[in-house]
Amino acid sequence: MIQYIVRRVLLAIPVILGILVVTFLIARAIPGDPCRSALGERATEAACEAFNQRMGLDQPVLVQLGIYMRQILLEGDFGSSIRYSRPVSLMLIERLPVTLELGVSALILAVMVGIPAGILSAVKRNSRIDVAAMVGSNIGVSMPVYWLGLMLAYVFSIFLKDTPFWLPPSGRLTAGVIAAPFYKVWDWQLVSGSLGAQAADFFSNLVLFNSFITGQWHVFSDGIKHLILPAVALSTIPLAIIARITRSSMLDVLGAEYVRTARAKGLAERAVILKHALRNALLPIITVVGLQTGTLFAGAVLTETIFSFSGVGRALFDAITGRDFPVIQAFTVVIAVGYVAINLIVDICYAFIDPRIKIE
Amino acid sequence: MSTKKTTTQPLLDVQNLKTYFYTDDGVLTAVDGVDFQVAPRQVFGLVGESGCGKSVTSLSLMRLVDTPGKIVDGQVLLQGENLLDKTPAEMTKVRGSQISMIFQQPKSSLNPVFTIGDQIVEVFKIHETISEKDARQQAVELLRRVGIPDPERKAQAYPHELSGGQAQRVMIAMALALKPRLLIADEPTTALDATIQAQILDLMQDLRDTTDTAVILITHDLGVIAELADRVAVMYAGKIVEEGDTTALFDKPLHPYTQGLMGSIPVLGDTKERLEVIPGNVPSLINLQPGCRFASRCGARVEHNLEICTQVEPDLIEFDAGHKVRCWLYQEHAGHTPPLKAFADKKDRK
Amino acid sequence: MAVQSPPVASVEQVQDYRNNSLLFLTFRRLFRQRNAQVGMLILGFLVLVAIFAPALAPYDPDQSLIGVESIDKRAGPCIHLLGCPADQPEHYMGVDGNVRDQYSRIIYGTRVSLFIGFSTIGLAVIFGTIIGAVSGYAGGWVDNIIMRIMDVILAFPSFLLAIAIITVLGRGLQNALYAIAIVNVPVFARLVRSSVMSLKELDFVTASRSLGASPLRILFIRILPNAIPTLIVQATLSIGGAILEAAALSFLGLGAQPPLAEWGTMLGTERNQVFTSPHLVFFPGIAIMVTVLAFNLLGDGFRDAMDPRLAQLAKS
Amino acid sequence: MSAKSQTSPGRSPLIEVRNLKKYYPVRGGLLRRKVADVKAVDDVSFAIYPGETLGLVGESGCGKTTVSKTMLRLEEATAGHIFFEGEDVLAADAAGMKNLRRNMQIVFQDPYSSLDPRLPVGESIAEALVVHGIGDPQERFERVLAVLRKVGLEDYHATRYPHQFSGGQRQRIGIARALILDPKFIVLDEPVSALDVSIQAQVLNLLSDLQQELGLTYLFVAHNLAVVEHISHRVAVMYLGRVAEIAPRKALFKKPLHPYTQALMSAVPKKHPAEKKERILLTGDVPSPLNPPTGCRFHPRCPVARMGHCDVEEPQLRQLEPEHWVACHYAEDFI
Amino acid sequence: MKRQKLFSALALLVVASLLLVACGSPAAPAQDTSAPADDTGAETGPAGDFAGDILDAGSCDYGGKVLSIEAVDRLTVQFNLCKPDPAFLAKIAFTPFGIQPKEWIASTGGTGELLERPIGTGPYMVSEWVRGDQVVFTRFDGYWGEAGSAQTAVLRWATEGAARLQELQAGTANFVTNISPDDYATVESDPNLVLIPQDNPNVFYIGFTNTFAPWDDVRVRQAVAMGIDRQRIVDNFYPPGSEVPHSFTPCGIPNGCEGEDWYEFDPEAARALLAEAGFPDGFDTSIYYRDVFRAYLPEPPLVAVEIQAQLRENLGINAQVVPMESGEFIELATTGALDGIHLLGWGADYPHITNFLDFHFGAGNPQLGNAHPEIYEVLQQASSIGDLAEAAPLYAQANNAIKELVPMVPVAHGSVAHAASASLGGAYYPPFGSNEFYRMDSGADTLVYVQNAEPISLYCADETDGESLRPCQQVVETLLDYATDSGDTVPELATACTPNDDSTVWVCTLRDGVKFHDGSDFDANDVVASFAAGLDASNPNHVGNTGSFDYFAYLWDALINAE
Repeated sequence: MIQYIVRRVLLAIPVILGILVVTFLIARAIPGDPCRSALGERATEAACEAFNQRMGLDQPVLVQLGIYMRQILLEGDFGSSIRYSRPVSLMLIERLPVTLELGVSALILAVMVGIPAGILSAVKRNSRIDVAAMVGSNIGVSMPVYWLGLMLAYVFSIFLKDTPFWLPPSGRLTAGVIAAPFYKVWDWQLVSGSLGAQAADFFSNLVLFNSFITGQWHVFSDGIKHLILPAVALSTIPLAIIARITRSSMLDVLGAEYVRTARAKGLAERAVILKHALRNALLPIITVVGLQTGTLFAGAVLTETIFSFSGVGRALFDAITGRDFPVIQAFTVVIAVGYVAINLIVDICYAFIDPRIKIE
Repeated sequence: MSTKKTTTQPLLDVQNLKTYFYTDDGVLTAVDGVDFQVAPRQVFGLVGESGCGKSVTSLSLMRLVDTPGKIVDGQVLLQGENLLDKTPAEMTKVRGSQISMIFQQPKSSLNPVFTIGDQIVEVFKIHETISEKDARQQAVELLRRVGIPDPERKAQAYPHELSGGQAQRVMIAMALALKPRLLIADEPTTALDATIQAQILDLMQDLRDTTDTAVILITHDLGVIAELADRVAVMYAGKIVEEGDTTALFDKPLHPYTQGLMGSIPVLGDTKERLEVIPGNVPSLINLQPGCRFASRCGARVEHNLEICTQVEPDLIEFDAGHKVRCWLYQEHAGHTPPLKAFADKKDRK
Repeated sequence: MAVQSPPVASVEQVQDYRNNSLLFLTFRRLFRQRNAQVGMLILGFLVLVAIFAPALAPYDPDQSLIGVESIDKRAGPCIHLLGCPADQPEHYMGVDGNVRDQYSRIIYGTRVSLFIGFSTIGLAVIFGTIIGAVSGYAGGWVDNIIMRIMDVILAFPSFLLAIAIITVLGRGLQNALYAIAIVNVPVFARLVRSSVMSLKELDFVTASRSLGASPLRILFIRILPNAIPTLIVQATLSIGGAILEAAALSFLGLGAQPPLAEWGTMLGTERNQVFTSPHLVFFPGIAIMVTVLAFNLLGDGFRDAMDPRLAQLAKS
Repeated sequence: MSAKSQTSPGRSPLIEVRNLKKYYPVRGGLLRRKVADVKAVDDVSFAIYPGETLGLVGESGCGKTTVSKTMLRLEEATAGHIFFEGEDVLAADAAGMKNLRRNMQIVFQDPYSSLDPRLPVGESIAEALVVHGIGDPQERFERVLAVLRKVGLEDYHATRYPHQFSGGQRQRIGIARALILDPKFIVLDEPVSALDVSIQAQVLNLLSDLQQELGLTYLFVAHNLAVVEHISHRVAVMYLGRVAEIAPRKALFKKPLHPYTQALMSAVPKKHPAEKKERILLTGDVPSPLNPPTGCRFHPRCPVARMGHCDVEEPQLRQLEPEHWVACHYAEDFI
Repeated sequence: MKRQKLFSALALLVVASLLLVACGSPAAPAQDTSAPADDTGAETGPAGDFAGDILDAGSCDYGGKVLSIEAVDRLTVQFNLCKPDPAFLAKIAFTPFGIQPKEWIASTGGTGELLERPIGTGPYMVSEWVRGDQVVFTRFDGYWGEAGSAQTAVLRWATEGAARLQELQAGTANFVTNISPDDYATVESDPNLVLIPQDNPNVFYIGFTNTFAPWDDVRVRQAVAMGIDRQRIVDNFYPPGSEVPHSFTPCGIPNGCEGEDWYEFDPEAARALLAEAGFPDGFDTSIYYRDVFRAYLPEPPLVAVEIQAQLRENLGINAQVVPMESGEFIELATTGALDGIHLLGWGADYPHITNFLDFHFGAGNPQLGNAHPEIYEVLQQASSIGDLAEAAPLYAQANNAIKELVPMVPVAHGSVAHAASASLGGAYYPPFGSNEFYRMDSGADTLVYVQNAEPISLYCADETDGESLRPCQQVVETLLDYATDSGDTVPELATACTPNDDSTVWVCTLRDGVKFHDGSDFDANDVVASFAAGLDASNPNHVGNTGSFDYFAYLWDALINAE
């Protein structure tokens, strides 16, 4: 088991290096002078020279790649945004928590609804429930996220205006609603700029988490209200896909011989499904859940744009339209590495669910 | 071999069982009116080639037929109670405690994500109020009984860590855990290697002699029947074509199909230049022709020029005491005397 | 090959020959699938719409109606049958901000979307097949290197990678097509590779080898054609995804550029108007959804039709 | 002992296998390095004479299928020689191999996966002719029809697809494909084990007929002793990658000299309920070829094994009776 | 080896955090205004002790307008100009020339906290900038003037006009900027909302860079001028009150529309000209624009497509529409790097014609390609004439030359309106600059203001976009301010600025007793330091966000000590 996990982790390393190489190549491939695209068109010759030297642009490509990797891997230095003249790492501390909350709630929604729907569908195969669920999920995967977002915003903020169902169409919190960071509430003394302070900032930027642990309930409920529409929009595609894979995986497993054995033992149908079948069906499901985090990241770009959420997706989009290359590069690396990490976790989960993995 | 006469009420009485599969291409009559009785403690063999409906029959008894299959008619009386009338909840109480089942592929019949100990313990837990500890102890005891070496440790093993033979022993242990009245063994040795098959057959023989459980033994291998069964029914294309005590049937096979089957199998130590052959193929069970289902492949029909075979389906009639056959050769019908000679020719085979 | 001129072939036998190929049977099953029926119906409809767009569209999709009709920009749908006053010009889906007939633009958009779907996945299938076949058949270090590269590409959420590629290539429909094709290549490469690797072990391929057939012959004549069904399934499903991705890129302004009647662009340029002129957002979204749905249903249908398990179920 | 001595004087074998080994690397550890070998076939030698059928029998995992695949170079051998009419198959170059393949063919176990599902069977059969550039389309088609008739099928079957045939018919097609190049030698790899008994008989009879008619030489690989006994002239029994016993059919089945062969034969179920049968029950399972037992590979399960000898010294094949070879230290006890 | 690196990285981290702590401490907004006043002794002593700073260009050779800025005494600043500037007062009222404490500027080195947390003398101070979400202001209780009514003011942003309106309708905002033309009717018909028109002179134009073919041919440019139906664009894409330009400068600006009227729409004549120039069948080109709502161009994509359609229909010119990111577009457009036509506009910074003509058609601006001496020579001559009537004939001449040479095509003078909830007391919008939060009363503790986009940075000396200038204006004050209803200037940090006879020397008297948000006192040296950081390229604090300090460079003609 340990060996399996270590091996999985080791296997992820070349992929992460590959990600760095790809982002490096993309940055190199962007037409134009790298200095000017990093420092802006009006950068002076001297500034460019200094920049080139610092980035090692006067050296062979391989050396440059090495420098780039060293900066990210060893120094955690992602460079600075051109547009905002701020370190990208600072932007990550601000932006990532927003996307995390959005993504995690969407994922929870997708899993909590998708898996039961899929199970129900598989168990009641060809029933009306099944047909409805599958038609629904087919429509779900075919729907443009941003369109759904716009429609939801229209329905819940305009159509249902003046009803209890009204939901805000944009923003993370209502204007003026600000949560005091937990470390201020608890009066922690943090050395500003230190790793601890950065971590504290990161966690206090998780609006729901921060307001929950400090009991700022008006902020919490406001945050939830603002989160509902984007999370629902974002969860649609993963939900539909999870429901479908759950159904087909359950159908596979329900046809398996050990399920027949379980039934032959006299196990009640509910136990057959929830204990014997589901545990086995879970393998493809968690794979898909892992893969769907990619959809979530991508969907976040669109959803955050629609709902004026200041997460990484929105920032990435702004950076792309603004050709803010250090931000594009850094955010892409972070998202891709996060994606790899999630799929690594999925792989490791396998080992806990499926005993056959251990002897691999 | 002790032939137990079924004078008392049978343990299991199957009447006119029909299980059809509703496929895209039409209705497949997998089991089409099967009747048989199993006495207590009896080993009842059900033999036939693949697709003849023997496995579907066994699943029908357990009411475990999957869609698109459906039991459309008949009765399955277990000690007089019709299982087909029970609610699904009642049926789960019967399964595992009164009737249990083992399958052809022992390794894939065990759930890969639970230890075998857990899977046996589960049987106790479903049907009895029993402490975890007692159940575990009993499970280990069962494993020892079916010949698993070092059962305490093996109880912690996962199915993939077992060999096929061991897995089948586990399946047997699980099936016998609650001392059911009836065990359905669906091709229990087919997937196993020869030497392992011998071990399992030996185990089953031992169990037959030491428990009160009746067995329905489903197989395509006449040798397995010869080893274990008290009584045997031969199935062809969804119907029982011949049924009798095992010795009687092996001594004196009546149906041309049974005769052909026996002649087509090479027998160890009994070499002959050519094997007897049943020409043609098993008919499709969708869109069946009228008449006897074996008619198209039946040499005797040609030999005796029986036209009725292709028009009317014969009934299963008792030819000898306890020896039934479904064939026009043995039945009287309009203007025809059954050519008994056909069977007399084969009488001496052994 | 020999049987192309069978001396014994009667008309019925030739019929028999054609009507019983696996492909034919698959299609027959496909036509019986409810999903596939709906999918094909919609797709057929969309193809007809795309072909006959000029005949179906009442207006030039790019023509501004300013000065042609007296109508406000972003005017809502007006259908005379549904009670819209007869003196107002009829626009089934209203007009957009540039006073163009949205119905006509949606109709012409069908062409764009179908083209996007087929061309991107076409490219991805071609390159993915070549890469996957080489990788799967060669095995060893070649396979290893190719698959590690594919792993890295797959390590990026595909839409983000597409965006990143566009930042290199620049905006525009054509570049968006390339980007989507590139991110789809690994999907097909992996699929073909695994098909090749499993088919390679099948007896009929071994039989070919035992006859002394050359590796290339085995790859191209024995293995790849048998990988086609899974490819078709994946390609059909991917087309839906590609259309969706392309529309999303256009929505963000990275794909198709005005005045091209592309649904994502239409949605993107008018998305601010969702609260005031919802029809401008509603209809393009529906159009995208229906098109993607058609491909997804068809893909599902293909998969079920080719699923050996279901085929077996029908047999025994 | 040299394998050469297993050939009978006076007859020259059509095909001879000498000291054949096939090891599969086992990778493990973090770096997937090779850590061990699965010795699927470990020093196997035998000969097959023209016109005869050699039965190769054993339980799953004993290496019998690997032997057959290696003989046709569908798998590359790790070591050893295979002589076909004196030419070393394993040393042949591409052109030489292509030539050899005309004379060596194979029929597979699974009739469902052995035909390209996309092609009408006529094309599948004709492929061999195309590959070897024999004839024009018309000629080829006629040869296909001829060979179809030979295996008991009709002309019109040529234009049908595999899925339209039953298992027995497909196996006939598989045989037709093997026959179309007029080979001298055919490997039959479990050709009937996937078939129903009534169909099995048809195919076995067909194989016998073809052998007589065409003078074919067979290697018949199977796990079913009765079938092997029925069709073979001589029989080799394999256990864990090695030949345990090899002898003419009658000798072997009348008086098996290896305890494993004896157990295998006694494991066959009765043919009649009344038959009394004393069964030699082997304990335990077949060990893994990854880590075979020391000495005689059979010794942990062997009823006559003597510790200190059998678990140390590996027995070699010895000829105890004419043409009856056995690899057991105590085989004399059974004579 | 690896360990060493790790250690050095850690050490760096620690040092960096210590530094940050050290620098960061004064950043904490010092709420108590009773901080000891003698923390900067030099400034608080009697006038005689005051050491006045000076920003001195040395000579006027560098081409700019400013010769020197001098702190004469604690409350007097003197501006010495190289040439008379009739717009001087209007210029120093402009937000980029806001005053921050000298010590604060020096301590930040022109970067870091300065960009996030400006310290001014204004009625509100920045309490937190939640990136991507909002800027929160707290009332500055030590403000010298009339304090705002809301304790907290929140600035948010939404790119979509509809989304902004939505916030207002939902009651989550008190004031929103830039109503979409389509929404005027909605706002007017809603009793809970009021429309707040802004009377800001502006112009939207189609620009050509005449260094690229075929725009180097004046006939092509004239053809476009005649081939675009401007009336149609204004009618369909602009809100009521917008006008088709008579000339580049709106008529509301004195001397703005002297001279001839612009070309009539005449597609046939246009095609003839185009044919004459060698393009009977048109040609291929691109239309570059940025998708940013501006008063002069409320719906850029629609207008871009409309122009595309008109070019195709009226002239046979096949143009590709290319939307660009705002910053990139401005950069490429203003440096004259765009080969096609670009859609850009101009809103008046201050009510003077030079703000329109000199900026665009001056000799040094590369945006429209090579400048035309026929235009800029006249403009130079006019710009030093203080008297309006005297300058009028020159501006007529300039406008006629512009019409003749068509460096660009003026398309519209846009009307723009904002909206507020009806309950917002004192809702207004001045013609120049932004409205100030403290003048409006939401009736609650919080005032929420929604604008188009997020500020880029809050150091406005180095910013140009209105979205950054607006928050700056709440925090940092200038010497003068614009009136709430006209282009006139009113006293702010200076009680008066008086010129000498030839308007080359301006002496400003500063308001006494003004305190910065950090509690320090405002004096003349702060003025000099704030100007120096922006105007002097060699100043160590001349860094900012981009470092280009555009308004310093454009409004004062050039930066001192620029390379």
